[in-house]
Amino acid sequence: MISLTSEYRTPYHALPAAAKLLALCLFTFAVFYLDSVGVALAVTGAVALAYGIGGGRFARQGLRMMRPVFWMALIILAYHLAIGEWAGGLVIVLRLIAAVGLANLVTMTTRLDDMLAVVERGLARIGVSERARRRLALSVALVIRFTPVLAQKGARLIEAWRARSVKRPGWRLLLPLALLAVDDADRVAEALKARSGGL
Amino acid sequence: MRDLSYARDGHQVFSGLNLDLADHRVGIIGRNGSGKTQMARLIAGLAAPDAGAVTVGGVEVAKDRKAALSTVGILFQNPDHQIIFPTVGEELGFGLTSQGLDKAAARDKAQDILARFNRPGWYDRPVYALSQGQRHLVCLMAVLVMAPKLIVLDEPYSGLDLATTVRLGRYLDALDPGLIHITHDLHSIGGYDRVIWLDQGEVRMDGVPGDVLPAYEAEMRDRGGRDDFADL
Amino acid sequence: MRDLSYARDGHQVFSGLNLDLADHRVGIIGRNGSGKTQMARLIAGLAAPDAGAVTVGGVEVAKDRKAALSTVGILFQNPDHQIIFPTVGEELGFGLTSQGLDKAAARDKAQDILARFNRPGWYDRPVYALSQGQRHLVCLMAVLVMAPKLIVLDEPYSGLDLATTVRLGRYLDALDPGLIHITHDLHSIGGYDRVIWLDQGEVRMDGVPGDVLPAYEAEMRDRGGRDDFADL
Amino acid sequence: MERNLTQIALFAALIAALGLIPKFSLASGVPISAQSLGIMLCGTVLGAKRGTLAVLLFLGLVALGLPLLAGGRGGLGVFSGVTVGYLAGFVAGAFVTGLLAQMWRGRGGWILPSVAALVGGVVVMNILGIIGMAWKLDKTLAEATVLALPFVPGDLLKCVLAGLITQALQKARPGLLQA
Ligand SMILES: Nc1ncnc2c1ncn2[C@@H]1O[C@H](COP(=O)(O)OP(=O)(O)OP(=O)(O)O)[C@@H](O)[C@H]1O
Ligand SMILES: Nc1ncnc2c1ncn2[C@@H]1O[C@H](COP(=O)(O)OP(=O)(O)OP(=O)(O)O)[C@@H](O)[C@H]1O
Ligand SMILES: O=C(O)CCCC[C@@H]1SC[C@@H]2NC(=O)N[C@@H]21
Ligand SMILES: [Mg+2]
Ligand SMILES: [Mg+2]
Repeated sequence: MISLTSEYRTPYHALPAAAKLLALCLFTFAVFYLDSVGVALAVTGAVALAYGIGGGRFARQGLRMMRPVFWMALIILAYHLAIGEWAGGLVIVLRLIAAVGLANLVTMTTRLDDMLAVVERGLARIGVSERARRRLALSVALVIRFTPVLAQKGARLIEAWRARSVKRPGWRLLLPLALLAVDDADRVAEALKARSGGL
Repeated sequence: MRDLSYARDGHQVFSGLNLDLADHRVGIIGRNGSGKTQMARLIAGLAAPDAGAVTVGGVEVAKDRKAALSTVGILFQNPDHQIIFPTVGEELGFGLTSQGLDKAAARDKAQDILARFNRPGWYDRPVYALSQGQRHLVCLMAVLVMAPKLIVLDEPYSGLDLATTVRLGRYLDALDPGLIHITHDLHSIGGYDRVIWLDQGEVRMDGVPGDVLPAYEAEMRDRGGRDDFADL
Repeated sequence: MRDLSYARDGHQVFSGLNLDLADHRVGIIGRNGSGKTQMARLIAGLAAPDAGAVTVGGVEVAKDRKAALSTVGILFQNPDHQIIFPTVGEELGFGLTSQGLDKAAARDKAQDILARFNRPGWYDRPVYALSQGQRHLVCLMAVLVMAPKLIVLDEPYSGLDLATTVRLGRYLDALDPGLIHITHDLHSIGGYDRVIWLDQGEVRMDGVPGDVLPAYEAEMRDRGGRDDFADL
Repeated sequence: MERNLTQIALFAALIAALGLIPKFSLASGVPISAQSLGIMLCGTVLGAKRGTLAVLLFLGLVALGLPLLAGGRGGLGVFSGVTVGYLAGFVAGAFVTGLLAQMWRGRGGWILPSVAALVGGVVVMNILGIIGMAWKLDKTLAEATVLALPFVPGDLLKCVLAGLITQALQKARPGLLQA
């Protein structure tokens, strides 16, 4: 599931979204220029600490969201160990964990509409029409909702496959998944129409 | 509904249907594919008829979408097809801002309805963390908060447990707006003012539940008793 | 089922459940979220328990997947989540080839079952052109053709009309394999050998339908009568 | 209108979901990623305009800090990484694929959509990707081209898949693909 606003309240929820986004931008940018193990460790530690401040359950939720990144990190580390550049590998991995970690933290503590309000204000300033901005806001919300739903449907199809075969499901599940997805798009379009009075 | 004709993707669903649904609570029954969902879409103004017109409370719902919003609300079978936003508050606020309210007013009204349903803490709750029954309730609140004069329900109970069904039923019964309730669960519309049995896009029977439901059930059990699946 | 514990995504669904489902036709009821679907997944071997074991006809279904294929089949609630292939023939043949049959033999068996259900012309039919009820039937045939000893049904009737429900019910009742039938429709399991009422991952009641169903219904109506939606 | 909107959003989500398929990073730091299949499908199914909008929407969310790129990456940092050329290629690739697919709509079975995906989703995308790698890794264009070679077999397979899926979708939902 993509990171969504966490149900556990933290001090970060109250910070203004614009400030959080700006900080995240600067941080993500800066992180790419880290190149010593010591500094990278310190920065990653700081991100971990930031989760800790949010409380135990919040931190656990954050950890769960990071699981795929940890896997990736292991692979990269193994590769760099194999070619004998463990320090370089460690920096890359820590950079990754710190950057994704903070991105998740911002997402988990920022309501989507607050996040979008920032973007909307920016767009308004450069003269984008209100109608176009409303559509944009809606599409963003929809992507965030559709992604976990698609992932769930994919998981269901994998079960249907495993119920009748011992082989691994492969690309053949892509078409039924695409169909389920396209049909959902139609149904959600109706739901949207039912409550929007024209976009 | 006057002289209604409607085809979907080349499939003629209704031709020349006339129906006046003035009663407070109307049930609609019929076999799979008889046209119930397409009728719900027409009544809610989600599709425009090819010929004829659908008017609800004087509003031609397919044309005047803005007015239709305060006239008719629709509740789909599956909450996952209805819920658009990641949090409950956003979901409830969406219809209200479409009706022209500003953000603050929409927020207040959304909080109001949450309070009325004893769910004051739900405003910031992410939808994915709610159970199936809870999500049904969110959909219902999202429709009610827009205060429509008529609510169309397309199989709202399918997949819900008995206790939840009974409770939502009581809530719906106590509501002010008129109800049009599509269902395969005959018990749930036993106390309604009127029941319509649709068959292949036409009204097969139309009357009080006491007449229509037993006739429908008898025919279904008879068809169900045959061996051949021929009409599936 | 011995000493079953199972957690999904951090949510403890069962802990230390023991159940021996030797009867021919068993119904499973319970509220939304009580663990019925997770139990179905365990019985079909689609998930491995964290502790304990699930054995069906001597086969440990989560471990020995190859043997499990001929032992237990599962029918999901929504045919769209079950049907993988674009034509009926491919859908029916899929399970057979994974049981080790070659293509020609799989084709023959698929044609056989279509004939048994009076649907000889369906082999090359695209699935998308079938109605909801027809797709349910395809799912059922796809499970039956693999000749499992036990079939698990997870709310197979939801959204189907009464005639189709009655007819599928009669087919299922006449089948050889054992049935485990999860449902919210209490009527459909009234004639079963045994009914189990699950509540929050535990067996709340276990016995003949005549005892369990009325007790369940009474409690549900009682809960449904309360005002607060507190347990939703 | 609502349908355009939900389909654009849906395909953006599809690209994101394809990012869940485990990726494999090469030494250059550019992953072999299933997400480019999503880019191709945006073009072949949605066409140039809506397809490009879907990709822009996806990248916009990545920029907002959602970890939607393969391997759970995201944030503004990725736009200064080695793959920035490919990210630009996502947009251009979907656009070119969409133009061709619309031009050839309804003809040629799965072959023509595959060719559209080949031109947009492989040729255009890799040209931009190579330029990006040359820039970020401080290599010559020729050296960067060598780094992109390992992608070719996988990319060809994705073209074929994109064509087949497009054809099957067209058959199953005739109203879906507009000219
Ligand atoms: N998108 C579509 N394209 C073509 N035909 C359609 C479409 N949707 C529905 N139909 C057809 O329209 C007819 C009426 O369908 P409808 O969905 O209204 O049935 P229903 O009464 O709601 O059935 P159910 O009880 O299964 O929900 C059916 O014959 C169906 O095949
Ligand atoms: N993917 C999941 N991740 C975490 N928890 C889950 C997941 N799926 C189910 N659960 C939880 O497991 C419990 C049992 O769910 P299950 O789906 O078995 O209920 P059910 O009895 O089938 O309900 P229903 O009648 O609504 O189908 C619920 O509390 C549910 O919230
Ligand atoms: O994830 C990113 O940052 C962008 C990855 C781009 C990978 C490109 S897409 C075309 C080519 N084919 C692959 O399999 N990988 C590269
Ligand atoms: Mg319907
Ligand atoms: Mg279930």
